Amino acid sequence: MSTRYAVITFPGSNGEHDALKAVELGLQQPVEPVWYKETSLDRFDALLLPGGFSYGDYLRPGAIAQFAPIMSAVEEFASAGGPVLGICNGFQVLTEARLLPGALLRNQALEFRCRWLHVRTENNQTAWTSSLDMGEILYLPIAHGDGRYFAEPELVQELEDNDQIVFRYCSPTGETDGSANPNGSVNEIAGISNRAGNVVGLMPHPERAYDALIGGADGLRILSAVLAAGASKLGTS
Amino acid sequence: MSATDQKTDQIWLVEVFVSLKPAVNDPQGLAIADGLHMLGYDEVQDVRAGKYMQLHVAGADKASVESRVSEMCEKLLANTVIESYRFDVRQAQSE
Amino acid sequence: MSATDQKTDQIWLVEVFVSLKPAVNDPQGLAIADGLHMLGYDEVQDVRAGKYMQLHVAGADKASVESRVSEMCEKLLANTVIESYRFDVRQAQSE
Amino acid sequence: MQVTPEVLAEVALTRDEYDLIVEKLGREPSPVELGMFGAMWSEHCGYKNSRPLLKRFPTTGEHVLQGPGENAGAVDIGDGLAAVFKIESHNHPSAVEPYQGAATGVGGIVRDIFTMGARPTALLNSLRFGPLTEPRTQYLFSGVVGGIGGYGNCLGIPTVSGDIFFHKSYAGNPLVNAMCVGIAPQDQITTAEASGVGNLVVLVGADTGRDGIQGATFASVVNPEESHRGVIQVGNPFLEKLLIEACLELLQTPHVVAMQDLGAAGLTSSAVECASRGTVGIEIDVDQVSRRETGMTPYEVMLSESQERMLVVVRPEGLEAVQRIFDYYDLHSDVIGTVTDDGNVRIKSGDEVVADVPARIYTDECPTYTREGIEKQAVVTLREFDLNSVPDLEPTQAGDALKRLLGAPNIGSRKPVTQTYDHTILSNTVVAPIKADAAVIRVKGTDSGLAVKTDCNPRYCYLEPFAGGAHAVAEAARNVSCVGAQPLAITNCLNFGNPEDPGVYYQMQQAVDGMSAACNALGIPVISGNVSLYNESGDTAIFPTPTVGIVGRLEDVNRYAQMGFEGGGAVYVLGNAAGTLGASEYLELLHGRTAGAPPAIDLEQEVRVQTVVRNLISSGIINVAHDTSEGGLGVALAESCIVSGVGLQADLADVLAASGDRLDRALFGEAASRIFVEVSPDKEAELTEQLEDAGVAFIRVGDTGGDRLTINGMVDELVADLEAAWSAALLSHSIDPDTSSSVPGRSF
Ligand SMILES: Nc1ncnc2c1ncn2[C@@H]1O[C@H](COP(=O)(O)OP(=O)(O)O)[C@@H](O)[C@H]1O
Ligand SMILES: [Mg+2]
Repeated sequence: MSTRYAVITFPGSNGEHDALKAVELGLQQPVEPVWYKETSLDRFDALLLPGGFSYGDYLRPGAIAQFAPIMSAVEEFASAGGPVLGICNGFQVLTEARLLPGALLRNQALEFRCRWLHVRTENNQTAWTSSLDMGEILYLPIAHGDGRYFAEPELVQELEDNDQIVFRYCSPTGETDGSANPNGSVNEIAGISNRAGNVVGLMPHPERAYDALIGGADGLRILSAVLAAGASKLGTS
Repeated sequence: MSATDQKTDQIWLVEVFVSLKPAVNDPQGLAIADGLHMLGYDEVQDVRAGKYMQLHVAGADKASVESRVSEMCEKLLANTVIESYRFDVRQAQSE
Repeated sequence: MSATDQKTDQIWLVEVFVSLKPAVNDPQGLAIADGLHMLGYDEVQDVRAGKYMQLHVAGADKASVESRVSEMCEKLLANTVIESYRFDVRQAQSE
Repeated sequence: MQVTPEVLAEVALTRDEYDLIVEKLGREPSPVELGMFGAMWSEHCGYKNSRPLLKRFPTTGEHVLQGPGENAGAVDIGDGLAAVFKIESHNHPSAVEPYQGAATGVGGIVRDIFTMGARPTALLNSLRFGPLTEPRTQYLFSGVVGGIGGYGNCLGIPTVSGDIFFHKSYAGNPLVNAMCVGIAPQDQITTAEASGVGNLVVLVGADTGRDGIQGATFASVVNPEESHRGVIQVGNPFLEKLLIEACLELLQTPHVVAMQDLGAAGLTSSAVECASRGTVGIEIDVDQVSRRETGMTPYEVMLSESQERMLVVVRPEGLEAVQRIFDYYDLHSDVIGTVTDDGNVRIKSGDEVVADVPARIYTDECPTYTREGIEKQAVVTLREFDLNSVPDLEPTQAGDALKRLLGAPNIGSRKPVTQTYDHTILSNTVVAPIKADAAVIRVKGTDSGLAVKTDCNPRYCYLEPFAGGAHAVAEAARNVSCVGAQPLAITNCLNFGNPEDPGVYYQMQQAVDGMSAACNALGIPVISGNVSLYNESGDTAIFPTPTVGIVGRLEDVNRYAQMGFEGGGAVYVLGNAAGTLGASEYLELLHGRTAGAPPAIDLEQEVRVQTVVRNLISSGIINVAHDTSEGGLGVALAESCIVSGVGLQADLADVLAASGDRLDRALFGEAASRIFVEVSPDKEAELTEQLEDAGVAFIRVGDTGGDRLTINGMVDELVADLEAAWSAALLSHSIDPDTSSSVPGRSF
């Protein structure tokens, strides 16, 4: 049984190419781009919202994309328990759409940052982390200007209490003392999930880490989780 | 039905001001303050950076425009998780 | 000598509004207008996007603050090659 | 009618040129025609002063699929694919508004690539600024770097390589040269030759505004800041991303005859060039052009340089299908004209004809000027400077001198810049910025890879332009050879001052000849390029800067080399052991002198050294290679320690002997044809055998490992301390934080 992935593409998305290739070449699974004007996602088992600059990131990253026609179907898919992964701009779209809590702000250094770094797995019970070990360290690239995760202190506490923090930036050996934080995110947060664990957003790019030749293949550990779970929409179909 | 369909519509100039909520750290405001201090403007105590938008909007009267604009702000122009907004509506000058 | 050294200084709230000059292309404004149209706000005719800054500035009187702020705008706060600015100065509320 | 000097100044044409127009037309030109002539006969579009020189470049070779003359050149990279590339300047706009100037420079070069039917795959940039200690330079530098990243990151094209150089000659006139490399199936390469009478001319993308009017004209006169009257162009990378996708999809259909981007001189040059290349006519109705502003005249519409626009020539029966594709991407398209059979570019506003001139008069009949170049005596004097009059370095000063050089803006780490560029997107980047002399990207779906780099040492070009031109080509090639790639072809951007100055014209002639000599010797043709003249401010011209952009090919992308030492190996210096202090960074930085002759370059030796290094890499004997450029051997060895955090115990006694026992020369003298490699002990014998067979001289200079760099007991430094100096080079001068967030494209 194969898992059918959709790559939701907005005007200005630019990570769709990598997401498609990572699934096709890295996972050998069927995958299709879905243009923002479409309205149905019935034929898919898992959704990827790729990185990029939807609508130019004008106003706020993800702000305009949250109202694209396809987003009603994304919301439906998510509320039915289907696995949804928002990467970078996709993460920003999910927070703007309130499918994930909090917001992503301008990097503390006010500059774009592109580099490879390490993140530590904080919750391996979500749809996208179920094949990881707790505490497992992944090596992934980041490339963003607005990746500073922010939430009010009470909300951060709630996320901590509910195990909704999925990844934290860490040193190569797993320390989260702040020195590895590339953007000023609160509590070193690199990725979070919703309460149910089927919607995950993260700033690093697993879809650009699917081959040792280009720096590493750890991204496949995330993208493939829905396969290992025997995935199809958890709870539906 | 959108307001533009109405015969009696006038054009309004709407100015929207969006700023980060006080609890949100504003590195950009800090950088601007630093820049001003570097230029010798030591009297600047703090700076907060925000957004300013000018919209031309058709509408029958000020009250109805205000209510539409406030929706626009809630839905799109500001992210109320991190930002607050206010706006002014006045008749646009005919050119 | 900067204005802060003076005993009689008061604190002023300065609001600076920076917008792109009229003929300058404003992709951000175009995208916001498209977003509003996508949400059904067809009455929006156009949007121009700019910057909004709030400064707290110490100064003896309004006129001197105004003249300093206008320098700050020319030097740093606005890029006068493509942007124009205006500002308001008023006494800050004591908190 | 007697045309006034003011009117001529407005279009930057001379009285003689005006008279020539009248003679060719047999009448006075209309105002719109005159504006179009001003643009087309500008240096920027017409290459008045450079065309005769460009003919000297070798432009053919076994890999060349498309040489100069189209929007970009193309070379065969195997597997039925082509690499399509070009470099272009955006110097003058960047001097006026650095962020937008650089951003729109990237936008323009990317359009040149996808216009050819290639998917843009990598970006490079070559930048020149004044001293970083000046606030104006800091502003320009941070703006330009911000604009390049802002635009390229948004497009989703990785920026993987480039070069940066600071010198006071650029203080008033920075250089911003952007290069794009695309990949296309060879059978999909499209040209910009209009054909087929009755075919439709479609304008797509952004609405036309009053921005950048006469930009091409004013890029071709001195003092851009004063003469730049048009509204500054603000780029919209978001729109360009949609254009890329739509245009590449369009080329999968049979409906497109030609495609041409709108760059300098906007609609004027794109229509004229399309018609002229296809020897057909084009008729355009400016009233059909969607505008951003009201009240625009036909003149303004024809000369606007609004960004993110494309001209597509479409068969009428395909129009609907074509417009469906544009609609899908939310792109606006207007049918603005047709292809005609009379060879004229006819511009109408409704029924009124406002311009009607044979296309070839704008293009082929643009006058060219061959001037006399005379070298300035002052430069001769500087070149003949007696290097022995400089006191040698004391051994105790060697470590400090090394750290000063490592911390110099021309040498230190580029990471503060490259980390703001997305270099991982598209998942092709095998060797990232800073890791090696050139970047390596894989070609998906094949085993091969491409290596890319830009280069030019302006100090060499200033002191001896022929040698400088040759060095620019040789060094670019050396850089791609150091990662193991075979150089295929170059593109170039000739940045010079005012060609009417005999000293400047001399530089142009000599640089082009030097480049050509190196191209011929190394077997690397020129397939595209761009010329930017009048780069002056006040009375001073920039240092001559013939920037070279190169593309090389790795047959097996898994076999590449980087520059960081791996440890546990031996280091060999190949080629020239000794360098010269002439024209060196050391002489300028530590002695304040731009003087002496640049290193001699023996092109045959250059070929041997590069060839053997490539062979050593492809045969798996070495994984580490690095050439020695600014700062000489001392700096280059330190760099190889720094990038991987591995030490080296070096013995440079032989190098010192070859350097006339001058320590400064041995450590920091610069040389061509010099590459060092690291080899594991079990492969040393193979290495030396191959080097002997190839007739390449070599010296074993040390062993890698530990955490210190030591050189004959004179230098003894922790690699971490060297790294600290190197990393601070661009930072200590504080890159201005981005304070204008809402400038479009600023938020990432
Ligand atoms: N220095 C150069 N070397 C080789 N070819 C050049 C050089 N400068 C310009 N060309 C070629 O001349 C043609 C016209 O260049 P240009 O006007 O810059 O192109 P575009 O109109 O696409 O901007 C191109 O094919 C370009 O490659
Ligand atoms: Mg072109």
